[in-house]
Parts: sequence; C-alpha cells; structure tokens
Amino acid sequence: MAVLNNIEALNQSLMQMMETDDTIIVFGEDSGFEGGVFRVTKGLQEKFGKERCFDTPLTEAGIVGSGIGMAITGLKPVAEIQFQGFVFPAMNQIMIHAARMRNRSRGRFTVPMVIRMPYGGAVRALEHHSESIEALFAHIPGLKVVIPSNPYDTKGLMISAIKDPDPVIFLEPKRLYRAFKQEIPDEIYEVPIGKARVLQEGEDITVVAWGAMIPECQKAITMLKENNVSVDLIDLRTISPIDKETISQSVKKTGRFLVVHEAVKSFGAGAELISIVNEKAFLSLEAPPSRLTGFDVTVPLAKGEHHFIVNPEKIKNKIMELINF
Amino acid sequence: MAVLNNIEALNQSLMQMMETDDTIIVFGEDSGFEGGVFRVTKGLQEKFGKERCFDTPLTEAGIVGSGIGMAITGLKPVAEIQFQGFVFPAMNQIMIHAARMRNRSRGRFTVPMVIRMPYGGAVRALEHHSESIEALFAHIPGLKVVIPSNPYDTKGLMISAIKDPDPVIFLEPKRLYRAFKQEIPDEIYEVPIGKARVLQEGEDITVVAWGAMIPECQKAITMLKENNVSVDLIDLRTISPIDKETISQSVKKTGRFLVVHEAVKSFGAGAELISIVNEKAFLSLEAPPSRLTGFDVTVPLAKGEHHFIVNPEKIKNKIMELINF
Amino acid sequence: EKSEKPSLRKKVLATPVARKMAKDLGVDITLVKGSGTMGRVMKEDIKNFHSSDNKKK
Amino acid sequence: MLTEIYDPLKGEMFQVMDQTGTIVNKDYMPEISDELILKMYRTMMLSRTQDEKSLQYQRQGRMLTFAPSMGQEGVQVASAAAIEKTDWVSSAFRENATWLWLGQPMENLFLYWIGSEEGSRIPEDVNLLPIAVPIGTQCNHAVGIGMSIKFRKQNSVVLAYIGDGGTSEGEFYEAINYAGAMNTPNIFIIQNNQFAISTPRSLQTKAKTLAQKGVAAGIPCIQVDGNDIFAVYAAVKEAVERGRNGEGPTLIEAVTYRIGPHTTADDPTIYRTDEYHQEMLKTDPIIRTKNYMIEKGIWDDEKETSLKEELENLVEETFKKIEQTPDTSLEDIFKYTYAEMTENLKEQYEEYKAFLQRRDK
Amino acid sequence: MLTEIYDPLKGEMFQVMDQTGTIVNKDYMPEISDELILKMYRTMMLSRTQDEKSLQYQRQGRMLTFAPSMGQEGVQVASAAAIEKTDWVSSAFRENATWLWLGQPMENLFLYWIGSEEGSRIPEDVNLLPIAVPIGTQCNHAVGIGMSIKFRKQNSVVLAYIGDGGTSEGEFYEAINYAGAMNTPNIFIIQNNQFAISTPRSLQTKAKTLAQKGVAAGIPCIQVDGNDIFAVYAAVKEAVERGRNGEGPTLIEAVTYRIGPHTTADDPTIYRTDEYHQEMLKTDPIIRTKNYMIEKGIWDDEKETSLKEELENLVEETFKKIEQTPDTSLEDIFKYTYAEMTENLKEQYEEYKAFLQRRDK
Ligand SMILES: Cc1ncc(C[n+]2csc(CCOP(=O)(O)OP(=O)(O)O)c2C)c(N)n1
Ligand SMILES: Cc1ncc(C[n+]2csc(CCOP(=O)(O)OP(=O)(O)O)c2C)c(N)n1
Ligand SMILES: [Mg+2]
Ligand SMILES: [Mg+2]
Ligand SMILES: [Mg+2]
Repeated sequence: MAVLNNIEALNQSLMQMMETDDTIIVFGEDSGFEGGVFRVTKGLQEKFGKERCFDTPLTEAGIVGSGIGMAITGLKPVAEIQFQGFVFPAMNQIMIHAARMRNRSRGRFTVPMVIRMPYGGAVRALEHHSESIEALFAHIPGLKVVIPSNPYDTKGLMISAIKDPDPVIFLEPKRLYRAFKQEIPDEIYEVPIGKARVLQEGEDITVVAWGAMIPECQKAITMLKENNVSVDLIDLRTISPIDKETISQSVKKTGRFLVVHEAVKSFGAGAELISIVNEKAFLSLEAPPSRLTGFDVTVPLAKGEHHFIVNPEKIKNKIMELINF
Repeated sequence: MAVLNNIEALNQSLMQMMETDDTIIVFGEDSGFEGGVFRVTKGLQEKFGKERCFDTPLTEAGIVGSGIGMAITGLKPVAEIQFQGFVFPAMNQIMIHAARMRNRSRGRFTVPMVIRMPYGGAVRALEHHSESIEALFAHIPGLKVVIPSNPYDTKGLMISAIKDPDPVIFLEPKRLYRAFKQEIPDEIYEVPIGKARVLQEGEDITVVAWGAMIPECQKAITMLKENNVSVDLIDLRTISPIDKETISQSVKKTGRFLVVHEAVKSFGAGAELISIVNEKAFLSLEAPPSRLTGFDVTVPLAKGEHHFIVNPEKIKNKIMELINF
Repeated sequence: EKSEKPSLRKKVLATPVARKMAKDLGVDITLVKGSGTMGRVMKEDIKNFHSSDNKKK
Repeated sequence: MLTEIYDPLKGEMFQVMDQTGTIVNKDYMPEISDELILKMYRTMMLSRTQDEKSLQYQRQGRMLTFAPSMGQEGVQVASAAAIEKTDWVSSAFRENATWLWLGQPMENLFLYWIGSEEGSRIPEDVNLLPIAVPIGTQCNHAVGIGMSIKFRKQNSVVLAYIGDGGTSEGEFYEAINYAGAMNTPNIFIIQNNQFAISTPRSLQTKAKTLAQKGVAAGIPCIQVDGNDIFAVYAAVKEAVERGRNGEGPTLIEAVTYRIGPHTTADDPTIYRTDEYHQEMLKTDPIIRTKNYMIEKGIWDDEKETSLKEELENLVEETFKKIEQTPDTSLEDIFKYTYAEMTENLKEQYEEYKAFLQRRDK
Repeated sequence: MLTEIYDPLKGEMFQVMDQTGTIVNKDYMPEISDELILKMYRTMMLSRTQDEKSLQYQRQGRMLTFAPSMGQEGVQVASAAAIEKTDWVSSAFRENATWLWLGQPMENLFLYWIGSEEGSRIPEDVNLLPIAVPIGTQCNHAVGIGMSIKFRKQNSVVLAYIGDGGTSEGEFYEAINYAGAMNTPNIFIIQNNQFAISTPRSLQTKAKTLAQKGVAAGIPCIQVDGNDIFAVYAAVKEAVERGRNGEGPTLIEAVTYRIGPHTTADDPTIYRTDEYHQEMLKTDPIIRTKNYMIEKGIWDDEKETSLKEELENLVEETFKKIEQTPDTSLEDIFKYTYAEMTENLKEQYEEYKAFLQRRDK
C-alpha cells in the first residue's frame, strides 16, 4: 500500500497497465518527454520508449482520430486532451466515430480507447480551463463517461477504463489532482464502470455528486450534524451509464434528493438524475428532487469564480431547504 | 397571405430581411449558386449578388469562425451548416467563441449571428443525417436554440433570430420541410424567441414537444379523443431559453406532464423539462413527469429507423399510462 | 381506465408521498383540507382525515 | 522518383496513357500483366454496371439515396490494385470500385444503400473501414492505422481517399501533417472529381493544384491523371514502396470527373453545363482503358458484350437477393451500442418489446 | 516582391539586420524614420519590463498564471507598426508587445492576468479582438473580418497571429485556405518561437519551414527573421499593400524564440538545455535593435538607463493600481451572457443574491 494523490494514482495505473499489456499506447500534447503539463504521464516515455509514450503535434482531431485507427487495429490508446476546454476540435471524432464505430460496423470494428482530460474548475485558471462538460459526452450513445473523486477510485477506474472494450471519456478533476493523498493498493485492481458508491449512509436526504464536489458535500454534511440531518451521500463515479439502482434505492429510503454538480445548471447531468428519480422513485418523494449547480453562465475568471463555485455553505443551505420543504 | 411550406417560409424570410437590411450575409456549403441542397437559399444569390449570398469551401469551422468575425465587425451573418450531423467541426467556434464573445469582452464584441441547420430524422437518410442534438447546444450559456414546427413560426422565428443580438442556433426539422403548407402573412413579422405556444388546451395532461414531433402529438391527441382524454399541447419552439412559465402554468392545471422528443433519451432536453416541472409545479404532480424519446442508440439507418421514431401510437400509449398512473 | 381519476378534476397540492398515502388508506385526497402553505395537503392531514373517517364509521 | 520529376508547383501532371488510350509516356509505363489489366477493367465495369442499375433502382423507389462513383473507377481500381491484401484502406463514401476490388461483397454495398448497418460489417479478411460520411475524418483514422503498423513493425501501408472538397477541411490537413510528423506509411489520394456537390473545385482553394497541399506537410506529392489507370497505378506503387521502406507518407491528387449526380438527391444540370459535361465525358477511364486493350489485342466487341451481360446479371441477381432483406430487428438496434447492453438499454429494449407484444396481441 | 525573392522551399529566410544589429541586406531596408524605430524600441522595452515584473508578481502570488512574450517583442512590434489604426488584429495569447502598440491599455492586460474579464474589454477605438486561448481559432475570425472589409470596400487589412504549434491545428489551415479562396485582405503571422509548451518545432511537422504551409492555400508566403524588426516590418508592409490592393492574403513565418517559460506554470529547464537557451538568447530582438540604434547614434547608455527607470515605474504604478481592483460583482457574472438577462438567469441571480443577503444578516 502506498500513499498517493490523484496524479500519482493515475501515473501508477498507467505504469502498471503498460507493464502488463504492451498494446497500450499513451500520447497527447506534451504527454511524452515532459510527462504532460500535469505530469500524469511522467516517466512513461523513459520507461517504455517513444513508441509507447509520445508527444503529438498540436492536433486534437489527430489525437483522437488516430487513436480510433489504432484501436481498430488492436492497440489500446490512452489519449490525453490537455484540458477539457480544448476537446472541441476532437468532438467530431469522439461523437461521430469513436462512439459509433461498433454500431456502424455491427461489431466488426471497436474502439477500446481511453480519452483522458483534466476537468472542472475552482483552480483560478484562465478561460477554457474551468468548464465541466460531462453532459455533452453523456448524451452521446456509445460513450462511457467516468469522473473519479479520490486516488483509490482514480486508479481502479483508470484500469477498468483501459480494459473496457468501448471508448471511455475519463474526466480528471484538476482541483483534486494534488488536493490530498490516500493509501491505495499497490497491485492492479478494478473499480467497476457504471457503479456508484454510497460514501456514507443517512436517513433524511440523498445527495448525489462526483469529482471535486464530493469533498464539498462531505464538508456540508459535517456542518449539518448540528442540524441533526443525516445524509445518504453517493459518489456517482460514472456519469454514463448511470447506476440508477443505487440512486433509486436511496431515494426510496430518504424521500428527498439533491444532485450537486460544478457544471452549469440547464441541460446538465443533474437534469438527467432528477428525471431518473422521477422515473424510479416518484411515489417516495417528499420534496422536489433538486439540483445545486453552477449558474448558466460561462465560468467566470478568477476574480468572479467564487460566486460560481458550489461550496459547502451553499450545499448546506439547499439541503435544509429540502428538509424543510 | 401566401400559402407556403417551411422551405418557402425560410426562403421568404431571408429574402425579405435581406431586402430591408443590407448587412445580412448568407453563406454555406452550396448555399450560393444552387441555393442550398434543400433550396432554402434559392434565388438569393441571383437577387443580391455573390457578395451577399455565396458558396463557401467545405469548412464548417471556417463558416462559423468567419461568421463570428463578420458579426463582430457589424455584419449579420446567416450561416448554413449543411446538416446538423456535420456541425461538429464547428463546435469549437460555436461553443467557445460565438457563445462567449459578449461575456468575454464585457459587451464590447457581440455575435448577432444565425446558424441554420437541417435537423432531425425520419427521412430514411444516410448516417449523420437524422440526429437531434439540440441538448448539446442548449447546455452552452450564450447560445439560443430555436426549432420551429410550422411555416408561420418558421418565418417569424427566423426574422426574430436575424434581429436577435446574440447567436441563435436555428434547427430546421427536415421531415417538415415540405410536409405541409400554411397560409402566412406576406409582411415581415416576428415570433418571439423564448416563448412557447399552447397549441391546444386540455385538462388531463400537459404534453410538450417541438419540431416534427408536433404533428405526431396532434395525431395522438386525436386518437385519444375516444378515450376521453384532453391534452394541453405546448409547442416549445425555443429550447433555450425555455419558457418555464407557460409550462408550469399548464402542469399546475393538469397535474401530469409528458415531454416528447426525437433525440435520444438520456441527458436530452426532456430531462431539463422534467427538472423544471419539478422545480415549478411539484406539488401539483399526480403522476411522474415523464418523457417519450428516441432510444439511447445511434439513430438507425432506414431499415431500423421505424423502431426508433416516436409515433402517435407510442405517444398515445404513454399518455394513457400517465393518465392511469 | 380513466374512471379511476380523482373526482371532478379538483386539484390539490400534495407531495407524491402524501398522494400515495391517501391512495393506500383509501382516502380521496380531494376531500382532505390541507393545512400546509397554500392549502397543501400534508401527510398529517390525511392521517387525521383517515382516523376521523374511521371513527365516523 | 515520380514525385521529384512531376512538380505540381510547376503545373506538371503525371500521365502515361492519353485520352485515346495511347501510351504517351512509355518510360513510366508500370510493369503490369494483361491479366491484371483485364481484372481492373472487369472491376471498373462491374462498378459502373452496379451504379447504372442502382440509379434505376433508386428511381423505382427500390433503393434510398446513394452516391455513384461513375467516372472515378479508374483511380479507384488502379490505386486499390497497387496495394496488397495486408494493407489497409480508409475511404470516404464514393469509392465503389475500390470496395469491390478489395473484396467488400456487393451484397454489403447494396445493403448499406438500402439502409442497413449490416452493409458496414466488413468481412474479417478485408482491411477496409466502413464508409465515413463526415468529410475528412477518415484521414486521421488512416494515420492511426499507420501508427499501428509502424509500432508493430509490419510491412503494410494505408490508403486513404478524400475528395477535392474534402481538402478544405482542417482534418485533411491535420492528418497529412500528422502523418508527416510521425513518418507513417500513409498514402492519401485526393479524388479531384471537379465538384463538391455543386461547388466547383475552383472555389475550394486558391492553390493551383490540390497535390501541392502536401508541401504544407513536407511530404512528397504529385498530381496524376486519375482517369489513366497506368499513371495512378505507377504513382501509388511508388508511394507504397516509400511507405514500406519507412520513408513516410505521400499525397496524390488524381484528376478525374464525377459523371453522375453527387447523390441521387442532386441535380447536376443546375450547376454543370451540358457542353462541359460532354467534354468531360471524353476523359472516361473505362473507354480509355478499353481502347488501350483493343489496341493491344486483348479485348474485342464480343468480349465486351458478353462481359456486360454477365455483369448485368450479376448485379441484378445480387440486388434481388438483397432486396428481400427484412427490416433490422429491434434487438439489433440496441445490441451494438456497447460490447454489453447497459442496464439502461436493456430497460428501453424490454419496455419497447413489451409494448409491441401488447399491441400485437 | 519579397515573397517571390525569398523562397521558403529553398530554405531562404529574409533578413535585413543580422544578430549584431548590422544591416546586411541594404536593398531591402525599409524606409523607416528614427522616430518610429525609437517608438518600437520603447514598446519592446515596455513589454519586456512588464513581463519581467509580472514574473516577479506572479512568484509573489500577486498575479495568476500568465504567458510572457519575452524574446518575441521584435516580431510583435514591427508587425503591428506596419499597419494602421483602421486595420484589425486577431491574436492568440502571447502578443503583449502587439497589444501595447495597438493601444490596449496595460491596465487591461494586467486585469486579464489577475482574473478579470474587464481586461478583455477592448477600448472602442482599438481594432483588436480579445485573447483567444483555444489554439488556431482566431485565424478564422480574421478571415471573417477580412470578408467584412471586402464587403464594405474598405481599405483595411487584418493581422492574425499564431504560434508554431498552432500550425498543426486544422483551423489554421482552414483559415489560410479560406482566405485564399475568398481573396480577403488577411496577413497571417506565425510566431515560430521554437516550442509549443515543451514540444519542439521539429515534432510539429515534417515541413522544413512553416512558411511553406502557405503553398497549400496557394497564397504568397515568406520566412523572415522574426527578431529583426526591419525584416518583419518590410515583409508585413508588403503583405499589407497586397491586401489593400485586393490581391489577397499572405502567410509570414517569423522565426523567433520564447525566452521565458510557456506560462508561469511551466518549467522550461525540463525540455531545453541551458546551452541551447544561452545560444538562443543571442538572437534577442531588443539587444539587436539597441545595437543598431547605438551604432546609428540615436541611442546611448544614458538614454537606456532613463528609459528603463521610466518604464519600470510605469509598470509598477499601473500594477499597483490594478491590484486594488475589487472582485467581480455578482451582477457582472450574469449580465453579459446575453444582451438581456433571460428569465432563467434573473431567477438564478435573484435567488443567489437573496441567499447572500440572508447569510450576511
Ligand atoms: C463535415 C461534412 N460537411 C458536409 C458534408 C455534406 N457533404 C457530403 S458530400 C459533400 C461534398 C464532398 O465533396 P468532395 O470532397 O469533393 O467529394 P465528392 O462528393 O466529390 O466525392 C458534402 C458537402 C459532410 N458529409 N461532411
Ligand atoms: C485547441 C487547444 N489545444 C491545446 C491548448 C493548450 N495549449 C496552450 S498553449 C499551447 C502551445 C501553443 O504553442 P504555439 O502555438 O507554438 O504558441 P506559443 O505558446 O509558443 O506562443 C497549448 C498546447 C490550447 N490552448 N488550445
Ligand atoms: Mg469532389
Ligand atoms: Mg477541425
Ligand atoms: Mg510556439
């Protein structure tokens, strides 16, 4: 067992998987020689050579498009998009090829590829470095979308993503990259894609969140002890496909539901979760299933970002509102 | 008053607006000489010259990106993307520039641009010619998203879109292009963006739909007369920003809610509407607010598309399910 | 079929849970006077209605 | 090196056989057996027959919208003939003669154009990607396959096709540049058929040739007469050798002409004059090849007539068979989104199946 | 025509003044007043001073991540000096000297890098687009502006900047090709500073020069010594004339060097050896220009010292003022998404305002 942060967990999972499977190829802008702008791929080129870990030219469409070609011919590409805000030039390849190749070719060609990207805000960054657009990917059939919140899940989910026979969008909350460390197993292990995790059990309300919102929810829950409110906190971990069962079981128990996310509100992942709760647990509802999210604006630059960010105080307030509904 | 189909209504609105405002520029792949693959821009080049209506090279990023540059410098671009399935190369420009220029520059630069695209399925088309991805655009702050369902609205909304000071994504249900004709005013008139329209009033359930789903809902409603069920049918017309008021008023009256859309189910616009209903009319709900949509798969080619398409029979069935809940 | 619908289209404000409770207890929720904000029918209201109804019998 | 001899920047186009079928450039006539020429001709004719019949079927409402390859069979067959079974092909949507040559069954081609994904189920032994409708995207797939080949130290190459219009898309350029930077065994063939739907080649770019776009990527490039099977064959062979020798990618512009409409939904008379069209018909690669073969004494009218009859029958039989294909099953709609159906999809599938069963009772 | 004389395909780079500040190419020395040279030098120095101070401020935690322009002031100032107030500029994110020259107030520049959108509120009389972070995207905006200018029969041109890394993005190519096809008055300047973050120029493309990428678009192109203000000025002037004369776009590769880190988040010692760095420092455009001016007798140590002092004070004063800027108001977060706040946004705004008020009571 080693004590690692999220960056180190990513690095370890890549390192170990590349050791066991020499069809895994890691690449992206600056991913090779210097190991990526966040050092997630540090040491991989040194260890596995330039053929298995390399710097690409500045071409997101090329990175994903070539990854598709590699995957079709039996390699396992793990491609890095430097920031999620720069994935748009590759949207065409992701949404109309990676997601569809299996269906289009009736299973003859598949794209077992991982597309990693630093995700989310609250790091006082420049424009295009703070968005959360998981909902865009999740709307596309054929893609899986994963967002870990801690080093244990990060390693386990990355390993699952690499082993997954379909394309996985792997979103890494950059706010959590080095935020804390955790003791995690040294060996290869999997955290299943598509399974949420109940982080703590409670009676009064179900709260679903993911990524960097998890620690914020935990802080809010601690604050809520004095109000005598107990919370079922669920780390969704996989945005698509959603673990409807875990969520609906919880809501049937608590009767109240809140989803917390960083992304803007409208047409976000929160809306899908609310709809699922309506479909699966309507008759248990004691209050409107609700969401607490970013505002429907472009993420503000640093001097205004604090308004936008969901924090424990906002979460506590919203939970109390629902408890008192 | 002339009797026009949707194509003719579009053509007339462009023609008339170009006459009154010589900063309006129309362009896209094949939009000039031949007037577009659907002939929406037919006759414009002949009438207004190659400077105001022209063919572009095959570059969606160029079309939208150059449109942004034109708009910033005072022109009013009406750009055509040949099919919505081919908009992805322009996503970068649409989502990270058109949508944000006003906010980024604190109002110094704005993008009063219309981006038109044929939208939706059920026309037995090739791959990438049948999708409905309004939810992707609607999730992006700074964009407006419009989908008309009849020639009257088509003309009025196009005129409003051109006059709108912000970028408008104008989605044209290709299944309705020539499906029927309607008598519409000869003169320039506006249909406001952001306002839904109650097409017919009823007591038992609220049904919200848009585009090509409207005629399907109307057929279903006719079938439902024998079941003695009366429906409030709302044509949403604008996907973003949504007219929450009209919808919540209706649901408060009926207590039941169904949204019908062509797009795939998960993370679609239906989820947003269900969330709005929960926020605005929770205590009136007598059944779970629900959605009837495409399946979460790539739209099948013609030989399988009938499974995917929402039809009056499916709508009727779903409505009865909710009535009997 | 449609005959199952609550009587006379009278609309009440209530949570889904309260509605279910009414249904389970055989209470016509439209007859219950709500004590909540804007006349919302609370679970207590249904319980009270039900027990007084039972007493009457 | 042909790419050094014929400089697109000087407006030089590589041609071996002229419009009449005469060899005008003997030095560069590739070594090519009569048997291979006859096979090429047969495939060109097969593709042409299929297109002609398909146009009829489409008019009769028996086929959906489709994109004919008529006029471009020369570049398609000759380029495909220059590679091996172990090489790969990533094409766009108008490469019918290539597909036939590679062994994609005509059954599949018809299936695709009547609206079945089964048409894109490429046989296991055919190294061909499915039709890529979104312009330009297929080029980066080819680069990735090139990287796979290089990584595995295989000896294969990858052919990718794109249209003249397609060269205006960023992805085309990204792919040729990326392939150059990675030195992958890629061959990019621009089928310059003069039009992108209604938009003439001249509106796509100020560049005098499309071949010269290779200069931007620093890779060898050449313009060839795309209706001259010998020139195409020779140029592609050279590029293939370059690829196999680890010398990286090549860009080839093949000048050709789209005889038919863009697709059956298109009316080319709007944007092409009859005069121009008649003039361009003279460049038809099939006529030219036939003339060459007749001149060489390996072909005659009789053979032509019997081939035509044979191919017409073949196409008709195949289409009739395919036409009977039942609609796509509900299960098949759901089955291929992921390796395993998700709970969500199972739910949608079961729910709809139940609805259908209720309804049909 | 410089673009005809200096052929990037032959490896020819246009230079007027060598590394020592000596004019080595008198024939092409542009007509340029001492006053203008002094003004250029001042702006280069101002930008350099601002960058140096900013690096300090950033280390002190008083500024956020920012991208210094050090080493590239020559190409930036000389290109901006070659256009008029009525022309337009669309830049990326590392054009500080250009921005200063054009009249974007240093206040705004600092505001941007301390995290305020107010920094991108370009003054009404400055024809400059805000910083475009997503690589390559700014080029198509420039094409659109070029189309506006053409449409209105104005006499202006548009300058767009992009980096060496940026030339691998499809949008860069789409823009130059589109501009060529539309014959717009665009000038594209590639600032080849040898790196895209850690990725060296050599990994971006097999093309020997970046200038030659213009061949793909069929437009004139030239490689210039980007640290030679006279070469840059002359090449841009020529391109400007071309644009104003309706002869279409030009592509200019300016060879330069990024002295500092990519941004303050970057550590260039990982991927650049000190030896290489020291060697490249010798190409510094500021030193070179100074040498030229001293040689010409229009500059001396005294002037240098007093200029330095003046600029340091100016930068410090400006930053101190800006540092006091309060946080962005809640209203400003919502106000600029659309011309008018939608009902939805009003709701979110009011709800949050109410929450804050409750909380602060
Ligand atoms: C990205 C994208 N944009 C638009 C289209 C619509 N479209 C289909 S074919 C075509 C023209 C293609 O022209 P060209 O590349 O010359 O190929 P050709 O049709 O001549 O074979 C267009 C615009 C598309 N398929 N993909
Ligand atoms: C589309 C896109 N991809 C990735 C990035 C992240 N990124 C920022 S700067 C940069 C390198 C740019 O290199 P170059 O074009 O040479 O410009 P320079 O930084 O040297 O000025 C990268 C990859 C981005 N901003 N946009
Ligand atoms: Mg073409
Ligand atoms: Mg692109
Ligand atoms: Mg650079």
